[in-house]
Amino acid sequence: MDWTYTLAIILLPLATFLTIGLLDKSMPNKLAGVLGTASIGTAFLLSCYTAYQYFFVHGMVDGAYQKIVAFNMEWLRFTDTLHIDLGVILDPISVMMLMVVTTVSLMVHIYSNGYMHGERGFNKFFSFLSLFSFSMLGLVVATNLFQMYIFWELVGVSSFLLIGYYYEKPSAVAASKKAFITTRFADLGFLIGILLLSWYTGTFDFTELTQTTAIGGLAMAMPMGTSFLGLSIVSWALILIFMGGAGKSAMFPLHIWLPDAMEGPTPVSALIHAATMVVAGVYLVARLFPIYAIAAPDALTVVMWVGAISSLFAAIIACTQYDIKRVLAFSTMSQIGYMMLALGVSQYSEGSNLGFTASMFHLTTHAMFKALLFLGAGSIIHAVHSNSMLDMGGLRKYMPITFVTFGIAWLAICGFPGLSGFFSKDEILVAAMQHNTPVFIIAVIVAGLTAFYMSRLFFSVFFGKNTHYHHTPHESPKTMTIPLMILAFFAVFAGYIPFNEFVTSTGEPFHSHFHWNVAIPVTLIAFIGMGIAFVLYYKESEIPTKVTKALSWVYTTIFHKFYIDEIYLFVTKKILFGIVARFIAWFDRHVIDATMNGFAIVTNYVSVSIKGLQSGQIQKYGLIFLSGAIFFALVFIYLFV
Amino acid sequence: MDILSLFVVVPILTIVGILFTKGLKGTRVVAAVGMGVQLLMAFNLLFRYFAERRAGNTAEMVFQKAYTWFPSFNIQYAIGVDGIAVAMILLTSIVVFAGIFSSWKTEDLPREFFISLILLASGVFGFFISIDLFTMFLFYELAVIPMYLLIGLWGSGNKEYSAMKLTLMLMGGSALLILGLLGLYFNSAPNGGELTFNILEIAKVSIPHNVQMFFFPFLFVGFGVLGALFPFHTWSPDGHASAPTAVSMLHAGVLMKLGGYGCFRVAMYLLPDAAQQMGWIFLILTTISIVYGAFGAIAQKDLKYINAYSSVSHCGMVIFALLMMNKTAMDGAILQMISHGLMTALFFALIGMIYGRTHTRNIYEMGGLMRIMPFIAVAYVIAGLASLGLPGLSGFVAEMTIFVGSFQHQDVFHRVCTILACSAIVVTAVYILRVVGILLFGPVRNKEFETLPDARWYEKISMVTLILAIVAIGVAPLWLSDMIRESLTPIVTKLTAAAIN
Amino acid sequence: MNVIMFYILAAVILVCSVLTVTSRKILRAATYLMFVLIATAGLYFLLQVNFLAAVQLMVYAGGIVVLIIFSVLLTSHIEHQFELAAPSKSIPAALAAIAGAAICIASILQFDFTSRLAEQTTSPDIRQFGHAFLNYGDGGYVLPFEVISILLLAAMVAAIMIAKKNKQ
Amino acid sequence: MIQGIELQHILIITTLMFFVGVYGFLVRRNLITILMASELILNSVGINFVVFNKYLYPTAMQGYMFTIFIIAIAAAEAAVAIAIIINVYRRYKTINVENVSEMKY
Repeated sequence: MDWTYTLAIILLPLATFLTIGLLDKSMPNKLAGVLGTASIGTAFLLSCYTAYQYFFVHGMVDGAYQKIVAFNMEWLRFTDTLHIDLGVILDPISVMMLMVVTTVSLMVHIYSNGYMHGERGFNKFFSFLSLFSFSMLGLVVATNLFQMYIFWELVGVSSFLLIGYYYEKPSAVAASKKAFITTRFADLGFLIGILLLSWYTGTFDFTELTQTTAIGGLAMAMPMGTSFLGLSIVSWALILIFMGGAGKSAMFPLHIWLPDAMEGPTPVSALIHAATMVVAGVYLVARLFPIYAIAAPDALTVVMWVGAISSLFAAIIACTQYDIKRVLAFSTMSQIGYMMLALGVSQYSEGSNLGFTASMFHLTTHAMFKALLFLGAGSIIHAVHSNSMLDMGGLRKYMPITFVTFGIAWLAICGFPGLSGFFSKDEILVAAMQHNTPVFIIAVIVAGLTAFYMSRLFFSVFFGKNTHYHHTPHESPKTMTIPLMILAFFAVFAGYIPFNEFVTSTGEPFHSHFHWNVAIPVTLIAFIGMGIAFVLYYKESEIPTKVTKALSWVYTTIFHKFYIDEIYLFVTKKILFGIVARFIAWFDRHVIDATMNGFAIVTNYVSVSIKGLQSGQIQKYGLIFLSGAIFFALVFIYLFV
Repeated sequence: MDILSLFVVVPILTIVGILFTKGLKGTRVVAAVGMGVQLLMAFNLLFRYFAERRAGNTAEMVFQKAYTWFPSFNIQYAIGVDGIAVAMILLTSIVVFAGIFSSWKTEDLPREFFISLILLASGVFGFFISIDLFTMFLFYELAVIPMYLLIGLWGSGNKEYSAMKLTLMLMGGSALLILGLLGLYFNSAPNGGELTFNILEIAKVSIPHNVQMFFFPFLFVGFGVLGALFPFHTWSPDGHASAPTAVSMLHAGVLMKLGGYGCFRVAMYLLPDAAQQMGWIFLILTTISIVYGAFGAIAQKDLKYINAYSSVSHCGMVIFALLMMNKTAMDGAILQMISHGLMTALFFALIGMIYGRTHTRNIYEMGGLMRIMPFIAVAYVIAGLASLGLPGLSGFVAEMTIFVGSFQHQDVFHRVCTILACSAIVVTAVYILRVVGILLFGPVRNKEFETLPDARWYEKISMVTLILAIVAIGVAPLWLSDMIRESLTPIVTKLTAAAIN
Repeated sequence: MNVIMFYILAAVILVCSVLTVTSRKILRAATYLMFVLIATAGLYFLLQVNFLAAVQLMVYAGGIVVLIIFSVLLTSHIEHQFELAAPSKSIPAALAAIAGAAICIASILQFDFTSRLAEQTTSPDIRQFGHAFLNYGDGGYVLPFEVISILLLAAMVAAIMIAKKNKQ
Repeated sequence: MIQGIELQHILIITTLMFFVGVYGFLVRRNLITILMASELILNSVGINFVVFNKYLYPTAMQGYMFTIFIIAIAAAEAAVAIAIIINVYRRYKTINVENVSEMKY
């Protein structure tokens, strides 16, 4: 079977990027929008076709979905064994990601036609969106670690460009810078991890790296020897690689860029900072999952705890924020923490790999409902011209479609029975319960908190006080509401996709059944959270203010995101860039350069001081000559004769 | 006339042509035509080289020619190129071509300016084609000396001081160099026979160990000064800051590469034992260079200073990778030379254009240039992204090759150095984004700048040439990388043999 | 007689030399110089080298001194008195000169000349000089003679060239 | 040979004359007087040549010839020197060596 056509999925957005980017102003806005949408639409259709072909036509070989290398090309050779290839790999998770990315991207493209209408940089926006789609798709289909790193950087830079889209706004510039530098720092870990892993295994190739033997070990010899702090080399390598993933996925403590990244246009937040790029970290761990699970359980434990802490941490902060997009951003972080946690509690062996599937499942459903939430939020912001929840209230009357679709997404993320979030969250909780009790408890708490803060958001925006608006808000145009409706459809029904049939760590499907013993109590907890929020925010009331007053310092700490940003700022701005960089700049000018100048000065000084001898006065020369002659005469006559 | 000598002859013919022109208009056209021909010749050389290799010519250097011009010391005009030299010639001709277009509006003494510029270029070309150490040195000096005039006469700011400092420091390097070269010459025939300056001949003999240990520092530091090796880099910020645009481009883009090229072609290739034994000292210095240059760039306000420190960091990377002494790392080093040459030339061209419009180089006095001059701003962003190693642009290819190559060194010391060097990519991102954020983005800080024009056609030629080259290497690096890799074989073989001893 | 004559001449030479370099009036210095040169010619007569003595009188005492006096008249005021040399200059110079003289004289006195003295003496007459000047064989000086001639010619031309007023 | 006068005596006289000349050369500030001092030096050397020739190698001619050449060269030198001095005087209106220092450094 020839799979080379999959290349078109990736190259179409690239071609669009180049076309729109190079023509830029000479292209009418409308054409750019249509071109961008059409190309990603084609990519979407091709992805559907690929998924159909992969899962249903090609099907399983030896009882498992195999990895198919659809295309591979040597791009750069390092040594005889190490070379960067560019290619397309097809396996359950990459096909799944292709679907997720193209779906959300298509929706965002359609939506942006309406949302960005009349912006000066409309064409630029679409070219960047295409660039992002290209990079993300390239990342998803990477056949090797280095290709992933390449596209990893490219998504980073497209994210940078899109966050900084309103480049005349200083806060947007600062946010884009912060996002790029933070993820860049994380990528340093990724890079070193790749270097370590590739040095010991001699390959970057995923297929070779994750090849397993019949008895459940890895085909490749991994450096299991203890190296540093009691962990094996491979554990360190994978922890470092995970650092890259944690940076992109905004895991604690590298999460600081995500809330600020909301400075970008809302469709961007939906596409990049909710549905696709931020889950790249999860995808990365999933990609290397066999190595994590078999060779480096320590690293997997790190993944689990980082995921658990991040999800709790973000959920707590989300309860206090007022910026609608920031609440969603923290919610994203919390949900990605969930996915990481799910990966962390999974294992490679049969029967205990529910977490992996759950994670991928949640990734998909989350992409749908979170993109929907963001696009809905965009619709609201478009109508209200403000990000702050304090400026909103009672919007249900003005924007019915947004209200309904947003409501569906809200219920989905809260885990309302029957909607997509309910199923995927349930699987994660089951996996956690089977594996690790403390993590399970955290997950349950997070589920409750999620229900609370999402309900808080929902109620205070659509119900609550009747705010007086300058311009009466009105429903958004069709280009914006249609994607909302499509995504709402997915948010409802994505949960019914039988993931355990398709996406598993080994590629072999397994049976799973619904765990009512987990689902019922957790749903109840979620309802409690929603109930509290209902009481507090459905009608305008004094209780929230009283609560915040009662918990004043705790509240302030949480509101300031536990002061993590301030600590980072202190370390980087004050110490590294302020003191260290300045010191080096000073040192260079005043010590090293001064030394070099010092040579010149000493030379000059010596020459000035002996210049007097060369006075140009013949008599002085004569005297010196005579003295010299007498001196030598004395020496020769009386010392040597 | 053989294909290589043309690279020296054409610039000289161009100079002669310029002598017959009058005024800026004629001069720049002649210069552009001459350097355009040079660029075409460089491509021709590239294809001829590939054809030669494909035809099965496995000689270390191809297109060799030798004419003795000073028989009593056996000094020859010996020329020949391998893949590395071809790549460097290509780089040089691209940068010179772009440089001519960025100095399209040199109003005062245009004839003298272009003559000096092309003289400098011919020195560089001559350096890359020579395989006779003395001739090489001659061309090297030919490249260094016009620099003094160019900075001293057409520079800006504290130009006399900078020109003097730059020339004196480089001359200091040359002094060490000539000592080292003579040391090589007088030991080029330890078993009797005729002494020679020919690199290929010297490479065949094994120079006594103590001699190697004695002369290696001279040669390495001598070339290292030009390659901005810490702590001999301080000429670079001042020199670049005062130099006119095209000179900064050529200097950072090409001339600094002479240092790195000499380091491995002469110092390490001919004195491999010493390179293996003393490499660690310089490795420490270059690691410092990399991190130090990057941090130094963060605290600067002047665009040219930022770029000069960034050059220190990037050129440090070149020598760093050379000292890893394996094929991959050295391959990366040469890729880095080319990549840095292109992007730093682009940077300096852009800085020149911005300065020509705003008359300031202080980033805090500008802002929001993206809206005023989008073409220049976009080019600046591209240059910045290339500098911080974005995939798809040349910087990534070079840096990754260096890191992977350096990591092949099993030794813990080398690994730690590699990881430290890797960390520079973060700091690089910081200073690049800082400049981009302050300079290009944000609101327009100075209202007078609102009406400034965007790039003119000649500036666009200059930018587009460089950007195309950067993207070409970034997207399709394999041909270049393989060409270099194959040419590195004799050098790496010698170094490896020395390591075993 | 010779002895008395010699000591008179020696006294004139020494005294006049010292006066030449210390006199504060330039014309007097020139005059003292002339006396020294004439006394030197006398010394040559005593040594019975008559030709040389004649040359000394004609060229030195007659030519050079006149030249010097001319230039003095052209460039200086005759009545002008030099100020005394600064001690910072004269004392080191005097010390150096005295030291040099002391070393030389000490060496001269130490050296044993007596064993090397020639037994008989002859005095060259003008014929011998003539032969020597124009002889190109062994012991002939025709080449130096010509060289000196050219030198003199060149010096004359140079002197004229240098002293000529620039056309302005 | 002068009867009754030893070689050394004459040499001492000329040595003294020589160093008196040197002293003058070092101390005098007027260019012409410096020239005179150098004439003294030349003269003393000339005497030495004659005396050595006469006392030690009476049959030879070298010493005499040398003296003649010295006299000739002294004449040439004086001519050129005075030409220079006159020129210097024209230009600077002085012939004091310490004031004529344009060629310094």
